[in-house]
Amino acid sequence: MKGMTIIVKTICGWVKVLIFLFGINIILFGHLTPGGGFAGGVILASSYVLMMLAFGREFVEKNLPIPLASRLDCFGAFLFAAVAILGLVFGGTFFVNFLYQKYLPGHALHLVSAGTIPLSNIAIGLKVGASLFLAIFALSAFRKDFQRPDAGGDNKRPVAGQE
Amino acid sequence: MLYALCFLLFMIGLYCAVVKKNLVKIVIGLAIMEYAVNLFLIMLGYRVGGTAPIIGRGDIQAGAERLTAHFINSAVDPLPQALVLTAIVISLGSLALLISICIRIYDKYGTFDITEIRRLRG
Amino acid sequence: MAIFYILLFFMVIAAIIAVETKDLLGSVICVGAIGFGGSLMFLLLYAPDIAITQIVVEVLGLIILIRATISRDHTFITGEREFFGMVVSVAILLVIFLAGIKVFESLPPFGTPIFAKAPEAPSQTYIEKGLADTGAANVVAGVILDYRGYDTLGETTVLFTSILGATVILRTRSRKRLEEPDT
Amino acid sequence: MSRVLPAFVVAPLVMAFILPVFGRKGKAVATLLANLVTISLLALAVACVGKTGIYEVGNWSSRIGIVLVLDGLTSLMLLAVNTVSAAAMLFSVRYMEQYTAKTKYLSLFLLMVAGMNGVVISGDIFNLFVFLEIASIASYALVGFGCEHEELEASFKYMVLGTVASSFILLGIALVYGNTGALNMAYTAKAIQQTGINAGLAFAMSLFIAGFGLKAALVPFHAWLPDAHPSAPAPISAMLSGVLIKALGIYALSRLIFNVFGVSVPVSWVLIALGVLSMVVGVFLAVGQWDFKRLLAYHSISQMGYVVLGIGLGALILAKHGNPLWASLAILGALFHLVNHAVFKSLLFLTSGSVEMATGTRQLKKMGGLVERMPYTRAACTIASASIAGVPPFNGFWSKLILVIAAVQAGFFGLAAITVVVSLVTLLSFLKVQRYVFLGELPEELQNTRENGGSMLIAMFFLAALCMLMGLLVLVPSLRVTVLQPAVDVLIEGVSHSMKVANL
Repeated sequence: MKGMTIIVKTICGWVKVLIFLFGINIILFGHLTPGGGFAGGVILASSYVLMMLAFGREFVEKNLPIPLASRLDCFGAFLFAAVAILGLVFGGTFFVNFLYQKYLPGHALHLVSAGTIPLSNIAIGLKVGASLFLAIFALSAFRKDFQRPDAGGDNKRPVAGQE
Repeated sequence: MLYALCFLLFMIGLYCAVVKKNLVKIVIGLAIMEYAVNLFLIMLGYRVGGTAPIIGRGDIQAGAERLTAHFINSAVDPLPQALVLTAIVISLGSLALLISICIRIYDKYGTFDITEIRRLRG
Repeated sequence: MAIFYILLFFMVIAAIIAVETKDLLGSVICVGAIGFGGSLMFLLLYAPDIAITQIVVEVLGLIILIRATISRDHTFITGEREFFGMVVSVAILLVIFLAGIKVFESLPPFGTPIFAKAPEAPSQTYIEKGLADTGAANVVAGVILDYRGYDTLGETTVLFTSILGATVILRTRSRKRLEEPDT
Repeated sequence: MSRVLPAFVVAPLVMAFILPVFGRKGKAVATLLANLVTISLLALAVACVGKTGIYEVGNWSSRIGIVLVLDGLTSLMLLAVNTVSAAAMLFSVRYMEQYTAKTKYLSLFLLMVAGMNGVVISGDIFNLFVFLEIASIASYALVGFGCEHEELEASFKYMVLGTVASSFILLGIALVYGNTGALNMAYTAKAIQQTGINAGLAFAMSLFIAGFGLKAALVPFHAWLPDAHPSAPAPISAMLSGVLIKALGIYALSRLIFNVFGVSVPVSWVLIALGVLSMVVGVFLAVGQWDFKRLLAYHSISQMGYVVLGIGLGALILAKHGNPLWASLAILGALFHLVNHAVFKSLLFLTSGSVEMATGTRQLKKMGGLVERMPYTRAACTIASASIAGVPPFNGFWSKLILVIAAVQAGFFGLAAITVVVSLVTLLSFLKVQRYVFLGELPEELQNTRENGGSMLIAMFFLAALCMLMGLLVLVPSLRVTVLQPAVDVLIEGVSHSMKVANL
């Protein structure tokens, strides 16, 4: 897979940035407007998937941070659990919205409001973006072996992004 | 009637998952079932002439920190929407896992046809 | 109201084509049509959050599904099906369907949700107090991340689990001898 | 004590999020941490016995938020889940050295434990579904962990049927929500009490029976189990047969039937029919098997039949307003058999894994004479076989005896006779296992077989000791009153129990 033509590659290079920014926007304003961590995270992942489709797998393997994505996957999930546990530490109960109720009420309908909800959105966005990117990468990285179905199971190149 | 159509969609998915012999077709059937259930949940919360459960500037009474009666009496049910958001993500996750098992099976057997794959019998 | 019927008919027809066509790629594209019909429907049912999520998830889901079907050969299904088994299963499913249709008459009619009538339904509280309780203007965000945040922890975990599972299933070597070091 | 409830879910979850980062360099540390988590959860579960209470997540009242519930049934299930998971995790330390990607295995294992604990402690129908999905998806991936032909195929079959079951359950939840407007179990139960069972709720109930029946592999829905359970690595087979089908299938189903919908005569007859079918079909399919783990898997179906039969019998007596003493006895037998089965079936799967690892085969005909080579495994296997077949001093005998007494007292002599006959066939089948695996001639190829040491033996001894001692749970009155009787009472009290818990 060498990727597509130079026109597609150039346009994707620009569009990727726009999609990425849109994803961040969706995540940050998730508590005020439709959207949120999941939708935004999937959009973040799709900006990288676009790169993968346009430039081919080798480019992605070389230039994009695959091990970082698998770390981010774990880190995002951990961050969300940590927000919940912080509720236990500061608010006395698991999952309490301690920021909103005690420390930082913010103003309704402003970006800084709703306490831990934007934080959770960011954590979920990170986690979803990283993990879906990883999933699609793993699925397409398997492609080489996919073309010769009867090959044995032992002489294959390892899938990147794993240990 | 709308509910029945939605249930028809569910049954089409179930038919596809149970009867078809192709691995990808089975996965497609499962996906259709999940769409139908999600749609059904959202339809349960619909209100004729309603509004989305998202508070804008116009929905807060001027001066007082209270919501207008219009919003309270017309917002659709937010709970099924929260449930469906969860269900969509769950179905995306299981789709990814199913497809990776499919690809792996294709890699081993060279076919998606379930009748050629059957080594085990239940 | 008519628009809902049109969209649902469209989805049902797309589903029938997706199930019955012999071309796997065509069938995957029909699934995409169902998904986009569904997300339009979510939008009209005043669920913009779900519409956005559905549409982006749909795009990624289609990429995943197409990934499975493009294998240069074998996108067409060949071969006979067992006629008898099919008839029996269709008959069973038809019975379930006919039994199910009556069931929906017990629900409140479309457009009048249950929570408006049940005094103890949580949804009324979410709408009235959501902004004051959680500070989130998007009541759905308030529900998924505060009132029912524990569910969302579970949901994140499901995604984590399935992606971890997918990488485990797609790893290239699975067994080794005991003395051998890890690869 | 209900303050610690979230720990049952959060501790394994957080550890599962951290473990994949370790990679292969930190494998030993990761294994140690995972074992620490399962063992401390077991300690916590023991500490929770006899306590009750609720935990309101996020400080929201139970009407609008999610509650976690600790009652007799919950603490019994927590005890079963965490006992088996601690033993299986200990067993994995050495057994999983055969496979690659051990840290990912540990992470998936902990996710499965978290899912089951989450199902057991949840007091909210949709939350139960979410955690059921976590446990199921982790188990689909673990069944295919070996990535060989049979394993992938079994995993695919299991996952398709499991996803169909999940869709059924979700549709059932949607119908319940559409009829009652609530998701909390207590409020749902209250709303159902007020409206009565209408067509929608009856359909939801049948969807739940089909969905959870698929998860529990009761007989018309059992097609996936004999493939999936043998294909998984041995500790995972022990978890799947030992606790997963119970926590996800039988626990969830009986919680919904007894505490949310309320018992009714038709549902009880359906349960009894499912139970008898599973018992009989499972055991007769098992007799003809020559694959060690497959034989054990069919026996799981059969033994689950006992549990469902007992629960159905109790429900029938309650629904007909019969003598509550006999209903209580039937349910006591069922729940006790559930816990016993968790222990002896996971022990059997662990011994089969030990034998497979030492000999490299699962075919009974290729083995023989292992009594000299693997004396400890043999001892453990004999104890577990005696338990499952209902030989007197061991735990399986007592639970089967209680079930038979309950059936006779309630006037179902036919059911009592079937129970006894199935038990005899089980005994025959396990005599076959003893004869072909451990007695007889030692084949040439197996001359170099050696006993597996270390953690695997400790795990097997732990479960074998439990097999011998658990009869005391019914024989010693004080133990029975603190451990088993509260669980029985939860089901006997039915709908009023969930009202009482939520202070309605």
